[in-house]
Amino acid sequence: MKIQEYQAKQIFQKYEIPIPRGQVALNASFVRQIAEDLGDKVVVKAQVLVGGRGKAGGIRLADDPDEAEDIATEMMGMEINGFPIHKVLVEEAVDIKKELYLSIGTDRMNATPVIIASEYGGIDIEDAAEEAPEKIARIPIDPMVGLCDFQIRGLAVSIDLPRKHWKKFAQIANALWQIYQNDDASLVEINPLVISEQNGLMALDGKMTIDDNALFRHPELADLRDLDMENPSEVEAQKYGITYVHMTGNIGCLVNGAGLAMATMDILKLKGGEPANFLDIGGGAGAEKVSSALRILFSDPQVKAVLINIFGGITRCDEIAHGITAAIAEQKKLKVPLVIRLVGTNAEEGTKILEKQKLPIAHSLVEAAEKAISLSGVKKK
Amino acid sequence: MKIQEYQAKQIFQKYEIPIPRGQVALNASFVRQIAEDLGDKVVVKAQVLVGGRGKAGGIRLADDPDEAEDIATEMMGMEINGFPIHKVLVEEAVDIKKELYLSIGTDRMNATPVIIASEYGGIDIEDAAEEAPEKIARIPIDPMVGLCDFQIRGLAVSIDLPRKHWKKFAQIANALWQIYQNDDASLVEINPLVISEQNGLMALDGKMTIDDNALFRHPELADLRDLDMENPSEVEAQKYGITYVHMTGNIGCLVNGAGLAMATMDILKLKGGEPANFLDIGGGAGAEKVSSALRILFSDPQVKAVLINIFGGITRCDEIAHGITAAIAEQKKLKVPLVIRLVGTNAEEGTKILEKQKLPIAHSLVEAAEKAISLSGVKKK
Amino acid sequence: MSILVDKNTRLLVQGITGKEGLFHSELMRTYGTNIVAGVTPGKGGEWVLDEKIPVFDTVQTAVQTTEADASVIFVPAKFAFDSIYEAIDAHIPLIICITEGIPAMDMLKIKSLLKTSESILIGPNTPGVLTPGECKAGIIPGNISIPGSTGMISRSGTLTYEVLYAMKAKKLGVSTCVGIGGDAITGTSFIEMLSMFEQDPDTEEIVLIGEIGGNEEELAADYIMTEMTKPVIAYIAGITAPKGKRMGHAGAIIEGRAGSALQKIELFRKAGVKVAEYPEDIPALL
Amino acid sequence: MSILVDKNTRLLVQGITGKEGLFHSELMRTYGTNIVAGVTPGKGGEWVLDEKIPVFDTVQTAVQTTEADASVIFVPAKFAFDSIYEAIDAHIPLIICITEGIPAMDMLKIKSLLKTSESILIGPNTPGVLTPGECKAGIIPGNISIPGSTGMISRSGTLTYEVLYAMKAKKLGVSTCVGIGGDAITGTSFIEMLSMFEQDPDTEEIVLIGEIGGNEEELAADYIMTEMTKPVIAYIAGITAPKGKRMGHAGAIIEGRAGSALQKIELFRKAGVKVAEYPEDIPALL
Repeated sequence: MKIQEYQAKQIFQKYEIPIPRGQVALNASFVRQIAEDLGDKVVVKAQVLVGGRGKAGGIRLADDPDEAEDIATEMMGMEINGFPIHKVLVEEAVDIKKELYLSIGTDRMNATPVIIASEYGGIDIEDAAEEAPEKIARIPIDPMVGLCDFQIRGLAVSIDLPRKHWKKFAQIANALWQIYQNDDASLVEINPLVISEQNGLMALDGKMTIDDNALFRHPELADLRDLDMENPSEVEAQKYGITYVHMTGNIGCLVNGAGLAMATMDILKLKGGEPANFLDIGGGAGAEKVSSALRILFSDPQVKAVLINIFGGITRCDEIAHGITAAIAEQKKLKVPLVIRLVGTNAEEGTKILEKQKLPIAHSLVEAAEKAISLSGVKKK
Repeated sequence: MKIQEYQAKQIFQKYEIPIPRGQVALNASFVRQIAEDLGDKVVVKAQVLVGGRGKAGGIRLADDPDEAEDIATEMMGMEINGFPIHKVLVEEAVDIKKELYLSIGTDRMNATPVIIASEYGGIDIEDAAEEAPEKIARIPIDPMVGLCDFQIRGLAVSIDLPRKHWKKFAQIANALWQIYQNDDASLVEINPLVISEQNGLMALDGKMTIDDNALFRHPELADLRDLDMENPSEVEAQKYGITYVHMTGNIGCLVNGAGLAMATMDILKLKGGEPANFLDIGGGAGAEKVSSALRILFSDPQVKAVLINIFGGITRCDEIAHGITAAIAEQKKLKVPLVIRLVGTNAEEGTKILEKQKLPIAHSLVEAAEKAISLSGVKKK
Repeated sequence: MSILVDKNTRLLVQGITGKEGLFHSELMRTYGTNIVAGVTPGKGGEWVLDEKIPVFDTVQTAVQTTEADASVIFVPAKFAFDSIYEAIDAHIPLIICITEGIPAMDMLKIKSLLKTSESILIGPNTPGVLTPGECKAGIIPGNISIPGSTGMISRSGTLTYEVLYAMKAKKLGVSTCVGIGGDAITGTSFIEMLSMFEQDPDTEEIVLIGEIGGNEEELAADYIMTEMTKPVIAYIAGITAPKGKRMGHAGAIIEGRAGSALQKIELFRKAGVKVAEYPEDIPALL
Repeated sequence: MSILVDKNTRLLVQGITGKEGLFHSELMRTYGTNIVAGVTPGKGGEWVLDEKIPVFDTVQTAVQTTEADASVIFVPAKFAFDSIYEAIDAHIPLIICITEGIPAMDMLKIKSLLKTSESILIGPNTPGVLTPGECKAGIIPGNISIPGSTGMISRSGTLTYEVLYAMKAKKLGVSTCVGIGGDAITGTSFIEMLSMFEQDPDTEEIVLIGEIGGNEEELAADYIMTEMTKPVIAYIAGITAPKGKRMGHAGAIIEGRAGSALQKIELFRKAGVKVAEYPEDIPALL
């Protein structure tokens, strides 16, 4: 789960990482007020969870409260990568002497936390990692020991940090480790970490991803989820424990298991179709979950056909059939055609239930994909 | 550093380990008041840092406030193993169904923390370990991982703890681990941990030793040192960074280095003398430290002769000689004879200084010991 | 022959009295798996599965009493760290963790503990291990596969079933099928399984089912090129997956530039691996 | 020959610009020890000891630049954990920690880290290691010992000097003298040193200086009985020490019934070890 910059900065503040003074606003007149309170030049920053915010005009400098209000008015109507801007962060403008990079994340390959620093901050760290890996210092952290002072010193030396900033740098790095550990973050990033004219080191931006699997032990963090920023169907799906990712095609997919769901999308594409979504009902889903999932697909105006692919293991195919029946019963008339494939546990019982409803059954994944594409009526030749 | 039972119990309480209601008192009339407040039968417990308190009459049951006051009056005049009782802990009497043992300590041999439990509590655990080791369950704790739930379950099974107490037992064991770790305890012990009729598990006694080397990070714990309970000369020595342990003989020893100090005592004993103390001035001691150490020896009425044995490494023998000279100058007349042996760094300079003072010099450790014994005038034949 | 489990495996089930644990223990036993014990804290002394299988409070007592040499774990995610560590501490050689949703930090610590241990951890978030006709240790449906000479390794559950099912339809059997798990941090990687199959005399070729995210497949491709003599057939799911979105599996997310399905497929092809276009295509490549 | 250090040792000094570190680095260099670098955080780029020895900010850069293969640590106790771990992390084969007063919990963690490392830690709270005529790595006075064929192992500082001095007076020299440290938790035990001396062709007999507390000597007695072919002479301090009192060294306390000097002496005698009655008695037993 990604959280917004202003939320990350609130956490930074709790751990005494220096951040610019500022406040988040939901409308332009409050932006003016914040700018007046801050006194000097301010920066207005769109709070969206997508990258490329700066280039898209989502970060702008205002010389006075009037300008800040104007910028905010403009921004609040904008979209970045399809996401409307509902909130802006208004902060004092900082005199920047140098921009650095600092983060702690999880290194999947080596299965350790890793602290990463660079003297070239403000840039896309992945670009930098590809183009100039020597500019990036990475130090693995033993999760049993935690981040140690000598490792922080090693980083400071690697990024040529002037000695007078070492103490503050160590404090910030230790704070990041505390956040990473205490909040089960999979990434906590300061980019740029700036050396400012007046105040030394300061986190100018903040990014944080929290391990979804660990949210059960952080109810206070789960509340930070910004439902505004997510696709409403994805939010709806989450309520039912369904994993749903909206896409741009026209064939809705309903599958059990993440790998199989991806494989189902891939085969649609391979056979000339376009999946409208990724949808995994998980293992052992009951009828109700299936109905809810179908309802989400039916409510998507893009969807021209639905492909249901179930391989019963823990999941029972008769339960699936009941769920499909119920969801269809709710509809006066079936607006989009369905193709259903059931294999595995209780597949026979499930098939019988569906045959009564006269719903089309496919016997292989390829057949199912081809039928769905043909029924969607938009097959490319 | 050992702390008193009532201090350990205050820490237990902070970590939510159940303890009997009670309060510490410095005089008998306050004991009566506490007993009145508690209402029912009470236990009056002498607060001393020596073992065998129970057998020596330091733990007694009182049926009513009158009796509690009488017992306290009696106790306050008592000594246990030479230590006068200045404080008593007054606690509600608890109905005991069973006594268990639980502690976390440091296993030197395996270099890990170890949690120890027994279903035979209230006894001397070292006796038990020798006589019936099968009655004692020991589980090493990985200091990097900490105490885990499965280890606590393993202990609960080993000591046949009824299931209804498992949850509380786990909470108490986890609390002990937190104390061990957070407070750098080398031992934290509940003996007995009782199953009470009314309240389930409860820490009836508490013992805690804090790692002296770690006191620098626990100033609040260093304040718990009960100076009352220690030999005043030992307290005085501590102020100067001198390690001093008072003993029963009559030859005072002043040595640099713990091992050499013990060897010096041993050779005195071997040659028929009795050391009055262990005294290590540490490495690199200056003149002032030496003077302070000598002052402590001179103030001990038992001391009939002083043996100074210095092997200069970091320590400079001329500094030592200056210190000796200064301490002697303070005395109008030297009450006890000195024997001095200086070897190593600047030994020649030191010897010259002392020769001016006409102080007796020995050239080997054996010679020094024999001279000191003969000068003390109490040599056994 | 087979890898990891066979008819001699003495299986322990951690969390045996839970809903999932009990349900799948029934299925495993029906399949013929030799379940020797279960563990549920607080239920030691009970008996389950027609009163035939003893339940213990701790893994250590279970192992001491029954000489279990493999464990399948079904406990909820919040207790998984403790259960896996308990199995490691009891020196169980093979630990299979079915549990999904374990926090990554817990797994990082487990990985660190495994370094000084002899135990092998399969999973978490795995359907388990199946040696057809001999031992089912986990939740892979028993009836969708037959004994054979193909080793199978996968990061996915139902997708694996799909392939097993397609193979069985063509009378193609499996030596052992191993799910290494769909999480970002897993106990065992493709490489370790490839190496075991390379050693196994009864495995003649290997099917590897991968997906987007991480670089397990990239490392596997490299390993196949340099170390493997047996043929490998691969399928990679997620060509259509958008970047940066988590696709169900905690491991299935394309981070930065690594981990895309196309990259993985390209590397496999370079390593001489036949790559199937869709799951049902695999039998044709065997 | 010798153990641990010799004329080829390339020594690093951690905490070289501190008062103690600088003082003893002077003495070590005067003795002829090949000090190649120092480390003091925040002082990288400076030069010390007649501007001949470079100072680095981190151990890693020091090792990369100078190929140091041993480190002596002089930092204050509160920084010792970090410094020892830094040396372990930089894969320095031999780490000698002079610092005294390190919290036991820090050492328990270091011991755990050493398990997965190739480094040997001598100390803490040790006078260091001296190979007379070749290398002085620590604070043992250089002028009190001469080269010879006796290996020496000790838990104590000045007591060891006393024995070296008494030996030198009789023209008896030492192959290497090692202080394993006076703390309750040390990096290396008597046994490991006995084993090294047993292997060392230039060591003909070993002097072991122990004291009350712990069971290092008990284990050593057992090891000598079963594994050692070379004669061992021992001295144990603390016959007169009272029970339960800490005698200066954090390790020197008689806990419960183990660790008394008399018990240790008895076990040594049983193991065929000649036990000296007092330090100056040792040369007579060689």
